[in-house]
Amino acid sequence: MSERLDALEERINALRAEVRRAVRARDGALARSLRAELRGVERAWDQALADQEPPARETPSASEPDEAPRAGAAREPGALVPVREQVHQALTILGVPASAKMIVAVHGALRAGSLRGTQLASLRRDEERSFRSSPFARPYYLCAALTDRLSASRGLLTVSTWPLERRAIGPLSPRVDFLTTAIRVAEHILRLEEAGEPTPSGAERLLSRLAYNVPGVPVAPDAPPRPAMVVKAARAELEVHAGADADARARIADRARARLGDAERLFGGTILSLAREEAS
Amino acid sequence: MERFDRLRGAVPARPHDARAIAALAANPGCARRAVMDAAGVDKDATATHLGFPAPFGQSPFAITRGNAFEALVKDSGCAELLRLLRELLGLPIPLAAYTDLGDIGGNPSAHLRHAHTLKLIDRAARDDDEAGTLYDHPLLRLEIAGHTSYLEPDVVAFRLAGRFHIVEIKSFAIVDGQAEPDKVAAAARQAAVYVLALRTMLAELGHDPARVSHEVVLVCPENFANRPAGTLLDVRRELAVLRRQLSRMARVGAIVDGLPEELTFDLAPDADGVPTRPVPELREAVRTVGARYAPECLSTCDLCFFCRDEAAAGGSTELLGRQVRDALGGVATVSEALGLADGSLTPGEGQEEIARLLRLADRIYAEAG
Amino acid sequence: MSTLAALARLRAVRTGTAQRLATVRHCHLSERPMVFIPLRLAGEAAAPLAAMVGTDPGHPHLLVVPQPRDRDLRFAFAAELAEIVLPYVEGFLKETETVERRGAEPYERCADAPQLLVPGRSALAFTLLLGRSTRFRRAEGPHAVHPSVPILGRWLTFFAQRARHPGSALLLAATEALSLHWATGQSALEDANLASLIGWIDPPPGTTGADAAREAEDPLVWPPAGPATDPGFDAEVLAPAIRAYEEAPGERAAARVAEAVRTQLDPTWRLMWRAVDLLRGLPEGRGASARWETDRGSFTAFAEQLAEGGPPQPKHDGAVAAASRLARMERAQASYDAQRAYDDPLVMAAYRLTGEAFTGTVVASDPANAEGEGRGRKLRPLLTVRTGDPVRLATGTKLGTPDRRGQQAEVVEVDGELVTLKIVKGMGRGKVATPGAVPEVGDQVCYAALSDEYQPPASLPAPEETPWTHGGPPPEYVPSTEDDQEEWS
Amino acid sequence: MIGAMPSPAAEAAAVVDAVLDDLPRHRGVVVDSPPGAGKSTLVVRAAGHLAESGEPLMIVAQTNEQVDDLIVRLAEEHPGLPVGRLSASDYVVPARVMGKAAVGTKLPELGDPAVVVATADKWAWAGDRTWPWAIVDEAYQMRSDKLLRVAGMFERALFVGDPGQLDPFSVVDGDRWAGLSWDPLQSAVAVLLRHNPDLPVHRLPVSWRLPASAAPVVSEAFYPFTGFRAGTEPGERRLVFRAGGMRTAYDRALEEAASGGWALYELPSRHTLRTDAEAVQAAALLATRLVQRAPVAISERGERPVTAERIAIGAAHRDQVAAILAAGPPPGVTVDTANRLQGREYDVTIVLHPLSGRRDATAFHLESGRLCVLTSRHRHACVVVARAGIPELLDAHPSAEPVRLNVPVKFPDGWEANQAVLAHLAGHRVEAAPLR
Repeated sequence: MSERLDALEERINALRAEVRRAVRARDGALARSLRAELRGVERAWDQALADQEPPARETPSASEPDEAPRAGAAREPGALVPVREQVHQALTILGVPASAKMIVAVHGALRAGSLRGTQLASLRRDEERSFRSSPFARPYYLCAALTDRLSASRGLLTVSTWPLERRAIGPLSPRVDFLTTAIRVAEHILRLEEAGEPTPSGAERLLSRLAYNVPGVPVAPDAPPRPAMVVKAARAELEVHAGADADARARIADRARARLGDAERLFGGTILSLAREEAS
Repeated sequence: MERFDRLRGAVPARPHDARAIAALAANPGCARRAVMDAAGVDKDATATHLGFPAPFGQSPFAITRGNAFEALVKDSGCAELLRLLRELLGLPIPLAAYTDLGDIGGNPSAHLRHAHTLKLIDRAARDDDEAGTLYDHPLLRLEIAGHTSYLEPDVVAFRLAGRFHIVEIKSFAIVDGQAEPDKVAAAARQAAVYVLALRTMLAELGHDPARVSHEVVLVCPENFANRPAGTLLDVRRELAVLRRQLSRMARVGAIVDGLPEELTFDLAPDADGVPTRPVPELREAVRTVGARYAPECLSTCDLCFFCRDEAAAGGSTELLGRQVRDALGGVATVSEALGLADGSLTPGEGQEEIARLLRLADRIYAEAG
Repeated sequence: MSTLAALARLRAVRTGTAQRLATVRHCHLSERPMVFIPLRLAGEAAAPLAAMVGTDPGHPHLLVVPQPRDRDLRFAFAAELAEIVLPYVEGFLKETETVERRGAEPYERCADAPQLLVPGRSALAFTLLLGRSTRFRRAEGPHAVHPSVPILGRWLTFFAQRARHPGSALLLAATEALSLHWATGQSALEDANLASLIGWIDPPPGTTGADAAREAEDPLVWPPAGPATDPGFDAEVLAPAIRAYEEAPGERAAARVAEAVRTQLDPTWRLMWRAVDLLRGLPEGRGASARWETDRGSFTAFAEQLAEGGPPQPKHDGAVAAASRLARMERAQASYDAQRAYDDPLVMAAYRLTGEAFTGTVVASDPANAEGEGRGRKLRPLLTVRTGDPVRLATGTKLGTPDRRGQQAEVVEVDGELVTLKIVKGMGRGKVATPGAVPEVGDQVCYAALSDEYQPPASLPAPEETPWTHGGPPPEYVPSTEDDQEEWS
Repeated sequence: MIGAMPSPAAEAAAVVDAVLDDLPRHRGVVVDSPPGAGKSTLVVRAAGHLAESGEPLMIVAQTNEQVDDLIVRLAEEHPGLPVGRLSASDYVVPARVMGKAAVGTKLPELGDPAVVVATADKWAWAGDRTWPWAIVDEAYQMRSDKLLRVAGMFERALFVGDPGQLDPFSVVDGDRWAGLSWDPLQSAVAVLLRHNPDLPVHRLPVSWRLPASAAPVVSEAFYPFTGFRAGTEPGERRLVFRAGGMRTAYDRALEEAASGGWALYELPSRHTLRTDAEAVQAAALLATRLVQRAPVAISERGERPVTAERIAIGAAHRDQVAAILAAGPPPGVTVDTANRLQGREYDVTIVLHPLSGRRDATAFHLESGRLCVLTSRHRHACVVVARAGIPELLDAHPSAEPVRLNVPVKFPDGWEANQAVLAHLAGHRVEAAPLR
C-alpha cells in the first residue's frame, strides 16, 4: 500500500476515534464537523485506492439482475414511469388505502418494480401542493385516507378518483383493507396463472406473508399457499366485518362531504376544521 | 413544587417516561437519585458537565431493529397482533377493530391527545356497541411526586370480554421459550407502568380499575425467524413494586426539607444550551445529597461514574459490591477494614466481631497463600 | 462472598494489583487451545457480525459478515467457521487410549480433547445460540446450507452446554477462569470486563490496577470483548461501512467492514492470549487433571454419537433428561468444590474461616485403636489435633483430608482448641496401620467436612415411561421442516 | 352475616371428607395445608381409609424423621394396621418406632404390610412393584425430579404439603430448565399441577397449632389468597409464668409475648456480621430466661409446663445456629435453621430475624418461605430478635429480579410478606437493654 494510503488510513482511524469521543461527550456540533471531515478523508482514501488498482470488477448480484450500480432515483429502472404513476398502479391493483410499505411491496412483487419507501415520503405533500395551485388539473391525485375525525390518516395513500367511502377509515377498515389486499394479490396471481405466465417468486412470498395472518388458510411446509384458498379464507372473514365497516365508512364519508372543502376532502381536514367538528 | 424548581434550575423538568419510572426501583435507597429524579433534573447532562458522562448508548442497529419489529407487528391494522391474540387468548374473529389514538390529525398537544384517549377508553369501558378492540398509542398519564407525567407509549391496549390488556412489543428474541431474564424483567417493569396508568384512568372515569388485567401480552420475535410470537406475562409483582416506589417518591419531600435552602443543581445553560455553572460548585451541590453507590448503578444510573469516583476517593467498601460490603459486616472503608485485619486499628464499639474474623482471615490468608 | 475473598479484594485495592485466590490452577489448560471471539450485530438475537478465531496467537482468522442481515452471508460465515473449527476438533479424534473398567468392558477414549476459549459469559451464551441456530439446518432441501454447518452447530452446542457442567474445561470463559484465581480491587460486576480484569491482574509497568481498569472502560482504547459491540463504533464506523456494502456489494466494501471489525477484535485477541499466559503461570491442580479426563470421555462419547448419525441435540431436555442432567451436575458440583479445597490451601482457607475445616498439629495419636471383635474387628485410629481455627463441627461429622485422600475420619469431640477424631475409612484390612497411614504427633494436618464421594443416584424411568405426573411419555423427536426454515435474523 | 360460621372443627372435617370423597374419582388429589392445619392427621386418616379398601398403600415422606413420625401416628390411630418401614442399611431404629413397624432395607423383608412408609430417596431404589395408591407427604418440599423417580410406582396419589414453606433448591444453576413444565427444580406439586391442571386442590382451613394471635398474621402475610383461621378463640390459649420477673428487657419481651402472642426484641440499629454476637446472645438469653420463669401453657389440651423440649430457637443460616449453640442456650432447647424446623411444632419459639443487621436484602433473606417457617412453629408465643432498621432496609431494597418466561409468579412476594410481618411486630416492640 502506498504511503499516501497509509497516511490517509491513519487519519481515518484518528478521526473515527475523535468522533466517538465527541459523541460520548455529547458534543453534537463537534461530532458533526468531525464526521464531515471523516467522510472527506474516506472519499480521498477510496479515490487513492481506485487510482492504484485496476477498476474492481463487481459482479451484480444474481437476485437483482437489473440493479444498476449506485443509480440515483432518476435513473432507476422503470424510472421511465414516474413514481406517482407507479404508486397509482399499485394502488389500483389493491383498490384500498395502503401504506407506503405495502405499496412498495406490492409493486415490487407484482410489477417487478423497485420503488423505495423514501421516494414516497413527500408524495402526498407534492400532490397537495399541485392540487392547491391548480385544482383538478390532473386526471387523478394521490391523496389521503380520512379518519373518523376527518383528518388525514397517518401513512395511508389513496387515489382521488375513488369514492369517499373507500377512502374513509373506520375502526374495522384496516382489517377489511388488509383482507382485501390479500384477496387482490391472490387474484392477481390467479390471473397470471390462468394466462399461463409464471408467478414471480416475490409475489408468492408476499402472498405467504399476507396469508399467514388470514385465519383458515391451510399451511403446507415448503409450499406457498394456494391463491384460491387465500381468497376463500379472506372472503370468509371479510363477510364478518363488511356490513359494520361499510356503515362506519359511509358515515365518515357523509360527514366529510358535508363539512370539508375540496382540498380538505382529498388531503384531510385541518386542525381548525377538526375543532369545528369537535364543537358540533 | 417551588423547591423542586429551584433544585432543577431554569429548565423544564425532565418528563418521566415509562422507562424512567421503571428505573425508580433500581436503587430506591439512594437519596441523591431520589431528589434529582423528583425534581426532574437531567442527570445525564449533570454527569456530562461534571466530567463523568454516562457509559450508556444504544446502537443504531438496535434502534432500527426495534422500530422495524414494532412496525411489522402493527402493519395493516395490527394484522400480526390480531393473529397472535386469536391464537393466545382466543380473540373472536369479529373483534378486529383498530383505533390509532395517536392519529388525530395535525400536531396536537399531549393534553388534547390525553383527552381523546380518555374519551375513547371511556366509551370502550362502557361497552358501547361502537367500542373497538385494539387501541394503539393511548396517551396515558401518571402523577409522580406531584407532577403530571404523560407517558408516550408505543403500546397497544386491547379489550376482550370487558377486560383491558396491555400489549408490550419488544425486539429481543424468545428462543425455545426462553428470553434474557434481564430484558424480560425490564419489559415487565415498563408494562406495569402502563397497566397502572390505564387503571388510574379507568378509576378517574369511574370504572373498576381491576378491569385492566395484570397479565400483559409480551410480543417478541420467536427463535431466529422474524415472526412475532406472544407470551402472557404476569406483572403483579412489578405493579406492587411500582406502587411502592411511587409512594416513596411522594415522600422525597422529607429529604428535601433537610437540604440547604439555596441548594441547586442548575447547570446555568447559556443561550445555546451550553452549561456555564462552574464545575466545582456543581460538584459540591451534588455531593450535598448523599448517594448510595453500588456497582449495579453502572447499568442503570446516569451519575454512576461520578458516584463511583466519589466512593473510590473516600475508600468506601461500597466500591467492591454489596456482597463484599455484607461480608464486612458494616465496616465502611477499605483502610478501616485492612487496619482491623492487620491489627493496626483497635476495633470500635460493635466492631470486635468483624475485627476478630478479619484478623483470622488475615492470618489464614498469610498462612495459606 | 467469603470473608477471605472480601479481604483479598480489600488488599487488591491497597496494593493496586489483584490478589491470588488460588495457589494452583483449577481448570485444565490445553497446550493448543482455540480462541474464539464472536461479535454479534446489535439488536439481533443471533446474527453474527464477525469472529476472530484460531490456535496461533500470531495468526488469527478473521471471519466477517459484511451484511449481517443477509441470511446467505450468515450461513457462508458459519461454513467458514466450520472450516476452521471442525478440523481442529476432529484432529483430537485420531489418537485414543484404552480405558479399563472394573466390571465393564474397556472402552476407547481420546488421548486429548479440544478446548475453546471465549472472552466471557455473554460470548458463551452467544456460542450456545450460534449452535442452536445452525444445528437443525440441512444440507438439502429448499433452505440448504453447506453440510458442515449443522455439524458445526452440534459441536458448538456440545461445547456451550458442557461449559455449564461444573468443573468442565472444554469451553472456558476467560473472565470466569481468571476470576476463579484472582481477586481484583473492583466489584465482581466490573470483573466481567476482560480488559479491566487483566488490567488488575497484570497492570502495565508504572500503573496501578485501578488506573488500568479505568482505561479499560474506554471503548476507544479497549473495545468491548463482545459479542456486543460499542454503540459508538456501530454508529460512527460500522453503520457507514455496512451501508456502503449494501449500496455496492463487492470485495472492497466487504474489506472495509472487515477492517472496521478488526479494530474491535484485535485488542481482545491479544488479551485472550495474555489470559492464557497468566493462567499457564499457575501449576495445574490435581483435580483439574482428573476432571479433564472426564471431559475427554464426554468429548469422545459425543464424537461417537455424531459419527453414528444421532439426531441433533433437542431444543430442550425432556423431563427425564433434565432430571438426569441435574443429578450429574449436582454430583459434579460437589466433587468440584471438594477437589478444589483439597488441592489448594487458599481455597481450603475459606472453609477454615467458616469452621467447616481446620488445620492444626497432632498432639495425640492412637494408631492401633480398633473397634469390633474377631473378624469384625476394624482399625479405627484416634487423633487429637490442636488448632487455632474456629471449628464448628458437630460430633459424627465426616471429614476428609488433603494429605490422605482415600481416608475418611469422623469428629469424636471438639473441646476448645482440641479436636478428637477417628479415622473410619481407608485403613485397609491389616491388623496394624501401615507406616505413614496415620499422622504422628507433631504432624501438621488439615481436615474438612467436604466429600467428593460418589453416591450413584437411583435410576430414572426411560423417557418413554415418563409418568403421568410429568406429562407422560414425550412425543418422539421428528426433525421438523420448520427447524430449517427459520430465517435466522 | 347470614347464619353462623361453622365451627373450626366442622369446617376442617368437611374438607377432609371432601378429600376422601375425591380420592377414588381422580388420579391425583392435592391438599394444601397451612402450618399446623392437621396435615399428619389427614395423612393418617387417609391411610386408614385407603387401607380399609384392602389395597396396599405406599407413603412417601421426605426425611427419616418424618417417616418415623408418621409410623408413630399410624400406630396410635390404627393399632391393628400392619405397617412396614423401608430404610437404608445404616438406619438405627429409634425407640419410639420399635415394635410399631416391620423394618427392612428391601420390600420382601417387610412381609406384606398394608402400608409401607419410606423416604422418597429410599423409594427410588425399591424396585418395580406397582402400588394402586400412594400418599406423598411434604410434597411442596419435594423436588420434582424426586417425584419423577417414584411416580411410576403408583397409579393414584394424594399429595399433601404446605405451599407457604421453603421451596426446594439446588446448588447448581438450573436456568436452562426455567419455564419448562417439568423443570426438575420446581416442587413436585408445581410440576404435577402444570401437567394435570384439572386435579382437585383442597385447602385445610384451620390451623390447630397457631394461636388466635398468630393465625391472622401468618395467613395474611404468607397465604394472602387462600387464607386460614385459628382453631382456637382469642384467650383460649394462655402462657403464664410461675416464677416472677425483674422488669428487665428480657422479662418484658417474654411478658409481651405471653400476653400478645408476639414480641419483637429490638436491638439498636447496626450493620453486623451474620453471626451478630449481641443478637445471638440475646436469643440464647431469652431462652434461658424463659426456662427460668417456669412457663406454663394453658390450652384446650389442659395445663402443661413448657419444658425446654417445647422451646425452639430458629435462624436462617447454619453459622448462626452454631453461634447460638455456642452462646449456651438451656439444654434441651432445639436450635436449628428454618429448613430443618419445617414441619415441627413448639410452644414457644425465639427467632433470629433473617434481615437483622443486614445492609442489603438478598433473595435468600427475602424468601417468604423462610420467614413463614420461622414465625409459624409456635402454639403460644413467638419472640423475634432483630436489630432496628429492617423497615429502612426493605425500603431501600432494589427490585431488579430477573423474570423468566412461563415461570408462574411465586406468591406471596418476599418483600410484601416481610413488610406485613414487621408491621404487625411493630405493635409488640420491646427495646433491648443497653449492653453493660
